Amino acid sequence: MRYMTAQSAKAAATALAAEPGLARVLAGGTDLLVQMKAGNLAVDLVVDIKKIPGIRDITAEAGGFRIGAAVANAELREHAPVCALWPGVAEASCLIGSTQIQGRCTMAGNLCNGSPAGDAVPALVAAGAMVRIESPDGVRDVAVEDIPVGPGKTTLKKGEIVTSIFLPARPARSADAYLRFIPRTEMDIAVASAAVSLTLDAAGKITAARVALGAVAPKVVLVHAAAKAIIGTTLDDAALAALAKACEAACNPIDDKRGTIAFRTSTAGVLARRAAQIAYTRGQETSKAGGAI
Amino acid sequence: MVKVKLWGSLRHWTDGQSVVEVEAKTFKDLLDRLCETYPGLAPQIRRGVSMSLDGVIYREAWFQEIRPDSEVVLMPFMQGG
Amino acid sequence: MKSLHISTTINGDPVEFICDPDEPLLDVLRNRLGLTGAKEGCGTGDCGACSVTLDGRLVCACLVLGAEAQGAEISTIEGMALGDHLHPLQRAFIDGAALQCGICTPGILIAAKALLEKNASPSDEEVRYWLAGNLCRCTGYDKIIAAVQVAAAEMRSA
Amino acid sequence: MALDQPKREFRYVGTRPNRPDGVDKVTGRAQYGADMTAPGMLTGAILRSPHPHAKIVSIDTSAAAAIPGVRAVITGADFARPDDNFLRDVQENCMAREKVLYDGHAVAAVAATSAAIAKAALKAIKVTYQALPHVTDVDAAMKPGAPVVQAGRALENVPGGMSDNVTNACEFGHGDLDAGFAKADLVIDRSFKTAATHQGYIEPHACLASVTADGKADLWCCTQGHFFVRTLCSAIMGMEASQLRVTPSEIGGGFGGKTTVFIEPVALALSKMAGRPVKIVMARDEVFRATGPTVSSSMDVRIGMTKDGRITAGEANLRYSGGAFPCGTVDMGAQAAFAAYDLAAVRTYGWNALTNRPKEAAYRAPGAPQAIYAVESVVDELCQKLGLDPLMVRLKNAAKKGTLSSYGPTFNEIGLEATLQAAKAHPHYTAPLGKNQGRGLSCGFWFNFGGNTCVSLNINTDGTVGVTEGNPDIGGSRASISLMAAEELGIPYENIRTIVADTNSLGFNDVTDGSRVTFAVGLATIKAARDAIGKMKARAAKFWGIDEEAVNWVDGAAVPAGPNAGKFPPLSLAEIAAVSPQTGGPIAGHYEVNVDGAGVSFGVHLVDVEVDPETGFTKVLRYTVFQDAGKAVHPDYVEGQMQGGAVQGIGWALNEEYIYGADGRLQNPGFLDYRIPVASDLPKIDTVILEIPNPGHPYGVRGVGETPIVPPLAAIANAVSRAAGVRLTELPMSPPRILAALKG
Repeated sequence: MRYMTAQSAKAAATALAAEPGLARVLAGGTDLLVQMKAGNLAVDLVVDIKKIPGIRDITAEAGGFRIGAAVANAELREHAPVCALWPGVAEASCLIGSTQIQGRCTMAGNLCNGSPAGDAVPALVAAGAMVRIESPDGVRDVAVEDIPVGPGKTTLKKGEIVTSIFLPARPARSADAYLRFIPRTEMDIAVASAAVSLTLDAAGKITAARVALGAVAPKVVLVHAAAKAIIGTTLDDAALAALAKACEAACNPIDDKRGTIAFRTSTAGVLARRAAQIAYTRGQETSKAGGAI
Repeated sequence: MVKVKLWGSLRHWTDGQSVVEVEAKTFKDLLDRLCETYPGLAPQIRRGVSMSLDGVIYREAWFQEIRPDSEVVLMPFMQGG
Repeated sequence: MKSLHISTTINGDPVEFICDPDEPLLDVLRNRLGLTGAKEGCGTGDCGACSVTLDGRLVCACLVLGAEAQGAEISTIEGMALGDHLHPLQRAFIDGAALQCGICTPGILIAAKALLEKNASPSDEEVRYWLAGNLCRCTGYDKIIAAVQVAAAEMRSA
Repeated sequence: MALDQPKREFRYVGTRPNRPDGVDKVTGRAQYGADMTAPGMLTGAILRSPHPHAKIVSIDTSAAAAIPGVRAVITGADFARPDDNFLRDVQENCMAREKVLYDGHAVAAVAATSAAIAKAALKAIKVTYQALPHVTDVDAAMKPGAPVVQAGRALENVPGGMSDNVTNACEFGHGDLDAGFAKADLVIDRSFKTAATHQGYIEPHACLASVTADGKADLWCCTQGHFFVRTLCSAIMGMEASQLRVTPSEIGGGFGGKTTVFIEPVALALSKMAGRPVKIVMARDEVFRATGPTVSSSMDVRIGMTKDGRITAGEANLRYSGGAFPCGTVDMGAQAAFAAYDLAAVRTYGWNALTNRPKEAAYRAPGAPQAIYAVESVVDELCQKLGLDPLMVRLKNAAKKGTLSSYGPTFNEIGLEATLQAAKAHPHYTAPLGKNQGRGLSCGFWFNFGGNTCVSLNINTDGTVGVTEGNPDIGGSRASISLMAAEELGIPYENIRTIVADTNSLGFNDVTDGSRVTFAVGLATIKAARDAIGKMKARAAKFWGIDEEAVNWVDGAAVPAGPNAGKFPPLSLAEIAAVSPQTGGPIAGHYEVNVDGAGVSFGVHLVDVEVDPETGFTKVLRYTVFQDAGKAVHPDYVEGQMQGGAVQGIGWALNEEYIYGADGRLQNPGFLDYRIPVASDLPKIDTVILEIPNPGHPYGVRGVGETPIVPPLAAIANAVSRAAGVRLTELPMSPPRILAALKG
């Protein structure tokens, strides 16, 4: 195996594209090193992107924030404006692994890992986040939900690297929330998860919503029917029940050591309901506080 | 004579008796007499048995004296973690 | 596999070493530098016994490549006491019997120190969540949480 | 053994001084198994079977041996086959011969100049397997026609006509069951299952072996018992015990799992072949796949009770599997199952069946947690259905002095009633509960042992004392032993240093197990101190020119026994020690004994939980442990045992399990999916120590280490069942299982 430190995104992408063997990007390394240790990956080239200028920065952009691909989640958690604007994304990112893992892991890595159970991904999908991808050919922006394909698989092509994730601006009275189910209180992979992002009008009616589920299908799913079930409502009991039902219907999970099909399906509905309530309350609070930041 | 209480699965080799009487002054005597009188008990005794003597468990103490009125109970050899 | 030559700083001391490109920092510390205070309990970031700080961030040394130490500042348990003067956390752990076998102790001390540097007055719950990545199988965590609080109080009043 | 009235007034025992190994352990200086190195050391690595059950057709190691840097390659054929069944099982578990018996079973090993080369060499070993049908479930293994793991291993106590996998059977109890059940107003008959769990010590097994050309060997390893390691390794390697010196490292947890060998004979064999020191350190997945989990179990329990809460009869059928090798743990479970009760009619039957799982290793009170979980669950359900207070029912039926125990003997002084009374009086028992919350209670029991023990106590000329003992310190025992020496000698704790010596320095010491160390090593230390005191008194007598009998030992000094003995100022230990060269030479005390008289120990645990009715998630809200310690020598470490044991039990109850796929492979060999409790899962674990002296120890000490893991399984199960409104009968009570039960 060779290890290289890239000084620019272009250099990283070029090296990755040129490598005839198996090449991997190293950002936080919290998945990559585990897989290497397990002998699952015989990697020929590791490209460390952390030295690329700007890739560890969080920058304000068009009312939203651009999060560099190598920003560790612990750094994200300490960035108050991001946490205020997208609390659900922040809380999802902060759930990945332990404090030690937080010091290294990145949202971009969580996404590129391709796991349907990655905590950051449902929240990013619900947020409508955009991913910036660079390759020797140039730069393109893609919606987060278009990156994962299935377990361990993404639409990223050889020589393409994610350089940042963009969290957009949002209207007043908007908020998001993320919940996952794990058997312990920490240190587990999500058995099921749900992210809800929504916007309220002055009367407390939901005017826009996005609902995404994790660990209940081969990839994170954006559940349009679930959003539809709550848009136009004040999140009353009927809306919540319809939301849970729509989420259950969108599940296509597996039975494995972490959970059963029945458990995952039922829990996804419960979590979506609870996340929606949290997001709704947050939306009302931002309204009281005088709108979004 | 000492009355020795056996655990259930040993009854198979003592004609169904759960209490047997042997002449023994020590733990070693007891084991020897049991093996002689009930040869079917020998494999278990070779693997190891403990003896409860008036409520105190002895694991290997051959020379432990037994009084005729003592409560003597045979138990499997104790192991722990 | 071509070895790499790395220059780094460990516990304030300049250190140079060679390592394989795929060699975890933990192996470098333990096998090449004789710093065996960081322990390998799992090698996969699940137990926290190899906790060190890298440029001030708490990390698992098993999930960092030795190569990444180039130009970085690393702190390990061996650097926690100043000479024969134990850190308040170290003293609190001894005084409060916060260890039994002690294999998780170096990692927990490093993690707790990182916590108290960020939050001088954590609640018990905050300590428990911060340390969730540091497995201890002996103590049931009770005396560990108490010892961290004792040290925190002492450090606040210092 | 003379049973003196235990001492009850103490000066040092019962205080909480700092442990002697504390600074080493908080500064990273303490050396554990993997921290040892030797000049010219090679790295050993082990190839493990991916099959749960297969015939080894051939092993071709030639390609591996040809790799530059590879210095030794061995397989099962490199070990002589021991005649003794027990030894043969230990050896075959370290390295397979004709068959592999579980996923992870070792088949070959290499020693190489680097870890990377060793890894490459393992890949180059070609093993041809012929897969065989496998069985991992205990009930399936007991069915006629099940795949046979090993044939011909049944003991003489197994009735004919059972599956070849059944290796032993046992029966305990007394009284007329039918008559007892006939007297009951309610009889409940339930079946239970418990998963195999792992001890989960954070330190993987590690050892460093050095065999020289003249046949001498040194072995450094993390173990609970280096003398037993020497016994096993010297027998397996065909060495004389005197030629093999075993030195224990600091040990990073064991809980029973480090009472045998896994890698030590392999390292010795590799070192012998390579002519260089060889270190083997297990990876975490190897620890899970190839070292000791507990038995898995399937159990039926039937108990009858009258309307006023008297238990009229109890019966249990226990089916345990200790993995691929015969295992007697079910004997212990069958004896312990009903130990907390005073019963007129009780019967327990036990069976052990072979399965394609790793060989069981002891884990804190082996066999007891499972059986007592089942019994205590049924008792709780009877209380619920009869509308009775579960604590009052336990008190009403509690075993006490004079009770004919369920396993045969009549109890002496035991602390169960006092422990239950303490629980009853505690505010926890009457604290209000909220919605979806439940309170669980369970009793627990363990026998505790003594065993072979040898201690030396050296009086230094400066008046300090070195205690040399032979049991690895797994949770602060060096501090407790120093305290007992201080108490007996009458000198400060700080003047004593206790060390754990290698196998050449002392006579045989049994393993650190059976909650024996503070009890047995403490007893031997007290007696060794008395031996030294006798010698110091003799020196004083000579100094004063009086009879030895006329000298007493008071507060760390020799004093004349009375006015008739003469009028001399006291001679302190330091004063006697200072002139010891002039008065006859060094002074040391010794004691060697196979200790009996360990007092049994009872505990009662109380727990409150809240169950999320929508997800089945259980949160432990409050936990209190009540336990009889006889005498708490160092209360911090007694509390630590109680808290640590309780939390291991909580893990067992809620989330820990060995999960096997249909392919017979272990699916969760790591801390990610083998879920031991993390700090944020838990509330504070409160402890109440009772001290009902054990007449078998000079200070009344009882072992405390094992009992605390026994009650949590049922305590949590009872709390969850009450919170959820549905009885859970399978461990772990993972959220999917609870949710499924809630949904009926």
